[in-house]
Amino acid sequence: MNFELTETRQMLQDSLRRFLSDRYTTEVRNKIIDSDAGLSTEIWDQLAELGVIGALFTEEQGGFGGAGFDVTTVFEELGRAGVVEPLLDTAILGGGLIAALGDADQQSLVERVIAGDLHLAFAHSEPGGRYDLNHVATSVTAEDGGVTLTGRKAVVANAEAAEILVVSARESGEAGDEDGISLFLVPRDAAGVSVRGYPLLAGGRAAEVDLDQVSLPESARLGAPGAAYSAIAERVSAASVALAAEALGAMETATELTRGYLLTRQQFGRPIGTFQVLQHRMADLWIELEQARSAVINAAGHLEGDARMRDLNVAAARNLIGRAGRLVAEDTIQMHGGIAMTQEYELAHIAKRIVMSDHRFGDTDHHLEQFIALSA
Amino acid sequence: MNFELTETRQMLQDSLRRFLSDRYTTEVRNKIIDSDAGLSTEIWDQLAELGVIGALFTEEQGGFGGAGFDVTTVFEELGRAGVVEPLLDTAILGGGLIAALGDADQQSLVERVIAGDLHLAFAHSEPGGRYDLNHVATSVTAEDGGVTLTGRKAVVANAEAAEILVVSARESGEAGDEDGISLFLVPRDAAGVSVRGYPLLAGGRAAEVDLDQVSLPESARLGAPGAAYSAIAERVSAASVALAAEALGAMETATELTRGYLLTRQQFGRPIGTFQVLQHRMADLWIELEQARSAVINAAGHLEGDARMRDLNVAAARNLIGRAGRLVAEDTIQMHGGIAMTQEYELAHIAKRIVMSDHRFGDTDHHLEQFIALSA
Amino acid sequence: MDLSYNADELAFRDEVRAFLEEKLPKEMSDAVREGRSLGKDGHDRWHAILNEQGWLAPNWPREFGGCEWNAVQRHIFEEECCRAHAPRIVPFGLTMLGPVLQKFGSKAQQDYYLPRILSGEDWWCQGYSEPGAGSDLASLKTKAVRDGDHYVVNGQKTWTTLGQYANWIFCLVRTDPDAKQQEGISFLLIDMDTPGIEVRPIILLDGTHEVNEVWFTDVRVPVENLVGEENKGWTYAKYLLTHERTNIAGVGFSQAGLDAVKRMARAEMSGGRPLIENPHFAARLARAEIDLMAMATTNLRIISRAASGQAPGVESSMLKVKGTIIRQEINDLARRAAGIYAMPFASEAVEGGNEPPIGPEGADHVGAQYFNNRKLSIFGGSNEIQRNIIAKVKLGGGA
Amino acid sequence: MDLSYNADELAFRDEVRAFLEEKLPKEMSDAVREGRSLGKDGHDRWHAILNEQGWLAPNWPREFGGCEWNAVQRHIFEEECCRAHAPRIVPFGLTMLGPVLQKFGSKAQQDYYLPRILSGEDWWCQGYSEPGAGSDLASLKTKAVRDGDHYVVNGQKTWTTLGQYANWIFCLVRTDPDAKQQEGISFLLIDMDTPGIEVRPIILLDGTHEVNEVWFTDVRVPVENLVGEENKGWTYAKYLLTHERTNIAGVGFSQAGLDAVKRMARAEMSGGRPLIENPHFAARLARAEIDLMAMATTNLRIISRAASGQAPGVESSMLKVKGTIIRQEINDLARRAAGIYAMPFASEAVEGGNEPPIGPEGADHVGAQYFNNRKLSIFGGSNEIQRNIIAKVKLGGGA
Repeated sequence: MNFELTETRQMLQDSLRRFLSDRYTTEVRNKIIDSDAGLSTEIWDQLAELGVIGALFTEEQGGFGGAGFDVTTVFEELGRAGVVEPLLDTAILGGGLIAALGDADQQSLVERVIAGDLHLAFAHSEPGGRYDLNHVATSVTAEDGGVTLTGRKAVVANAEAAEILVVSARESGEAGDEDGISLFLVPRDAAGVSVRGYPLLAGGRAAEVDLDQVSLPESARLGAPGAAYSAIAERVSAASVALAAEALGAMETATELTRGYLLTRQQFGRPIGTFQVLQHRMADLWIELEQARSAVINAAGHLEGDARMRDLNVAAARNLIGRAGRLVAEDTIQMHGGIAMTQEYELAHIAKRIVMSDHRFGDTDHHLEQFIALSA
Repeated sequence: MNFELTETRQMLQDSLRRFLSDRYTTEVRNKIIDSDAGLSTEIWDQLAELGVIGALFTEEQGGFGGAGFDVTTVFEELGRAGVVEPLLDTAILGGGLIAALGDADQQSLVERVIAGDLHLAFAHSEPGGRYDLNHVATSVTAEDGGVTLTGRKAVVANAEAAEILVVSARESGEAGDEDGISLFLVPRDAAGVSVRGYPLLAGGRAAEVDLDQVSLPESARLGAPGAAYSAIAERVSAASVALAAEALGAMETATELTRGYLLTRQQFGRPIGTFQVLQHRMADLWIELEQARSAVINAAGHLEGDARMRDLNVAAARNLIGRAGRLVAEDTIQMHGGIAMTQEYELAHIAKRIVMSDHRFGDTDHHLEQFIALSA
Repeated sequence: MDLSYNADELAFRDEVRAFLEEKLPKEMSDAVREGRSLGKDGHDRWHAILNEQGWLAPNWPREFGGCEWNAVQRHIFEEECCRAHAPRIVPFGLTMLGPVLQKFGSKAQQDYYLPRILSGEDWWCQGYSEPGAGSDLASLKTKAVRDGDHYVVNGQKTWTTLGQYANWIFCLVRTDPDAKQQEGISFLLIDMDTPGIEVRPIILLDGTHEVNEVWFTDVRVPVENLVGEENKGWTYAKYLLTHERTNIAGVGFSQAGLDAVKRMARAEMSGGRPLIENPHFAARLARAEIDLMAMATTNLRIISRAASGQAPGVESSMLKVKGTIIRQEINDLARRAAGIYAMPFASEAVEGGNEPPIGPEGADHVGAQYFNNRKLSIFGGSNEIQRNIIAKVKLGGGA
Repeated sequence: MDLSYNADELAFRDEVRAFLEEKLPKEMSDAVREGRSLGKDGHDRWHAILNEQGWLAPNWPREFGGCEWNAVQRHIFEEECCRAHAPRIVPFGLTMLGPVLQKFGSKAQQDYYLPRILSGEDWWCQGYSEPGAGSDLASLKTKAVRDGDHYVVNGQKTWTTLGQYANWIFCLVRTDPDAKQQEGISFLLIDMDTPGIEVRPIILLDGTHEVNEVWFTDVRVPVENLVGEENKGWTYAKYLLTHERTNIAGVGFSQAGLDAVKRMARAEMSGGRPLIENPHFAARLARAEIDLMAMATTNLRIISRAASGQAPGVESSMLKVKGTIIRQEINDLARRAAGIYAMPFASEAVEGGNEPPIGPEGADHVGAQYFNNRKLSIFGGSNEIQRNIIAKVKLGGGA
């Protein structure tokens, strides 16, 4: 039993934390959010240079990490600083899926991802599909030496910045079947692809993506036809671990900001941190923070293991963090009062990151259901 | 719109409150609980004399009340004083069912109930039936000019004191059907009836009742064969209104006791009521108490109306009071500390009344399910 | 006990319903239902419609052009307005300043300002809060120094709601710097066009501009703009804060919000079935609805007591706390119901643009609204302050 | 990071398991699982079995006959004992007094008392709490006045757990009435057979007799029964309270409790299906299990830090608060699962009589246990006191 970070991960954590605290200030970040692109290529390049993207891939994949605890080390720091750059979409999901299923040619894209030269997006969810991972209605039809995709993908994060979309589509069966789902590499500027972009409430951008008879060569398919579901499930679990760790980091920042505020803010002639009601509320938040940290550790530690145990621990972590995160976001805003309601204050963004992470790949209730099904 | 009690009900409330506060002290009540009978016939006679039992029946039934607000007026007071005498079982359920379904001969029993001369019990729940009102497996077989009952009834409150048990049994169909259920008047000392009595955690007594080939004349049946369900449902709704009002009264006492304790109990050199954490917790309890009062009013006001609206409001009240009651019981114990853990302290009994009422005719979750089904 | 409205009350309700059906423009109710901002023009238009009907000032005495409705009538009116998705009436002139002038203002002030509030000529905003004061209102620092026939005002107000539309502001200012905190405060009426006033927007966390900072630099205010006596402003301020706070429970808003959640949850699919049939979602929804049903009755009980002349005491604080908890819970349900479509920041939709919605009907604004309505438990006396009040009153002198 | 036990730890676990399988009497584990009281004889018997194995004092140094296990080993031992439904070891002599005597006691005291604790010859109880003191322990009033070679003790202790079985009591007494609260307190060892001591039962709200009042009237205690120095008792008391509070999170108890709830919920039917498939019950159960899984890891993280020599600080308070919340939630689930059969007061079953159970397996004691375990968040430093400590430490001097 050992709960210490390895030396490599400790170094990664230190350097990433130092970089973000120096360079990714509230002001810089808020400007990025307001920009048309919704991300900073400069920051992205520097993250790649620091090895942050490489840490999310295994050595065989060309990285130097890739395990659950690498993911949590990186994303906890991203969460602490409220980073909006799409590491989840380009690296964990897009890059991770290519690394898992791609042939030798396709794998070369992973190198570009690690180098910071390529953006990807995972175009999977569909309107009306909510959080059901097997809900894929986008159709694949065979044509001369290739395929045609038609369908609509919903809230595709990072779609506009992505050179290539990793698109799920159905070769056989019906929406709701796990079998029959394939993944395709679709250039964002391919004929028939239209992208309606918009900003996200918690920063970054996403898009509705329409696929209207998009013709692709056979070589665009990742892996064997119709057999992509288990790789998708594995990567979405990794994404859930990343989201949980990111929320944990954001919760740390939210409680630290609040601690500082309680010690300095004066009301009725004394620091508001002297009010017992706020003291006890903080005590409860700190307790929940430790619980959240444990839940993230449990999920990360099971990411590489047996799929049922992985899914059970991931569902547990996301349910716990869904509950604890809401509590932390709402209570830290409440303890601040008006100032936390203003867009320019750090906590406003951090709280949005926490709560909005509950809307990616399943919310609190979705993960509770998963947990119940898996523990039956 | 009018939320005032009528003059009659106000008088009933005043006299009942005065009687209980004079005569039904903690000491008296704790002795009753410890007694073999688990109830006081003296108190029972006096309640009858005060008209408390008559207030639970309509004028046609020989009483002078019987509406939802009569039930809540009486039971709120019983709840405030933590009364363990079985008005629910003898009057609302046993007497109410006879009044609803009985023929002229049978109705004469209601007079005896109102006079305080007859105890009844409603033997309906069965082992394994939980809170499902239609779960009746006890069988009825026809025999020469009469019927035979066989089955087992679970946690029959007041069974030992009752002269007559009002027993539900199935004439046709299967456990789970609403049709086919009849009610029978079964003398507790009839051949084949065996009663295993025990005390209840919150005072009073109940029993497991075995019915082994109990022979009864046809005249023992209440109403038409197999058609008792809707009367049962109506009386159980009335019982739920009574239980909700009783819990409300108990919640009032719990918060009043705690208010008094917070003002007198010194710790760290000052009254503990000066600690902000306890002040805010009390504020939340008072708010929930008002919510509980409103829920009881809503349920009582719909008791005589359309069955769906009745059931919807009853389910809402019992769910809300299940939640608020648990909060009040647990928090008032916590705010008292050790003293509330001792059997002789008033709050210990009151808290038990509140929490244990969640186990009669459906708990918090059961009523939530009913509400969801009815509001769909 | 009688939970239903009596015949008079029902007749009044029907009258209100008929009016709303006839006079409330559909594009306006659509915008309210979809959570879009109305802009100044929209508010002005609805204000004028109500004024024409004579229903703009439910709580004003008839002598000043009000309806003089009792508490139950006012409740019915508010309930029906929420039900019909009518815009909220901007309260600063009508329900805040109006009663203060009626009770403490001079005849000249009443004659001049009250008709202009009704006509819509003046849009008032409120200059109470200051930076760093928060719930400790009396610690305000904005100074007014007498200089001949004028006060010279210097300082800063904040959280000034819709100040960007206002041409007048009523302000609490410190006129005696040596007096104890709550003494030495005066109540001034200030024309926003006076030189030295600057309004700076505060953008809230959901991107909306609904509050402002107002800066005063050597702003000269004629002495006749003082309400009542100098240094007695705290009395008027408290009167404003405690008097006539109707609809504090927000039952109508909650009911409309809950209806919207249900609509969305019926349309949204989860695991092949409507979300509203998902037991976990249904449980959240049912608990909120059960709490709201009780709150509606709690509200009516208090209103009915107020209508019979009993002044509401600690009950306002209870309604505020529980009312905001329920409203915020409904906002939370709405974002859950919207699923992945709670994530987009649909600023165009919020601002009333012409873009088609991104997600399913009603989903576009729920994420932003969830965050925006965190304010409900903060502004207007935070829920912590309300709990202090409840405890103080109900525990009595001993604690 | 490695969430699994290493080879040594696994080997130790297997050794513990084998011991429990062989030596724990089945009637004893049945009684524990069903929540029945063991009585003094049962406790004495289990104490003797552990003593024979040499595993009675996990935290004592070897020189005094202890195991000197590290924090992880102790955790494994406790976890396995809970899993096997072994009786709880009565802590007063072994984990409370023992370490105090080892650190502050005289050689003579160590030589006399420690072996008698291990042999079971002495049953100790704790004389800390007093009526009216509650969480404000230092306000104690029991006096000890020096009279020649004796202290004369007068006063009253309360909440004395299992005092009815004890032949010795360790007490905090006030020896200097003029000193400030926490000074002037001494730590005395008192033979319960001394004249002037009276033990009066306190019956708890679930009908059980587990705590007592202990009254002292002119009780003469030899001065050699003073531990350490006169008036320094508060130091020893704090050492006792903060030192060696293992298993504060109660993870093992919660796990056993959760297993019992699941067994019941699989057998109990609701609407024609097992209760465990009811989505509302399943949701409560799942949330408790998710919280417990995280708590188990939080506990291990803290233990693992303690094993590497870092002293647990504010973490104990966190484990106490969350641990009791989870245990109480599981008690609540158990009463819900039992349905109507949570109502009977099965005093015979609680007291270990021979009556058959009233309700389904495991249901008889859940109502009483729900109420009994309200004590978890009250005794041993209430959860409010724990939150005060957490806030004080983490907010630092500023608040």
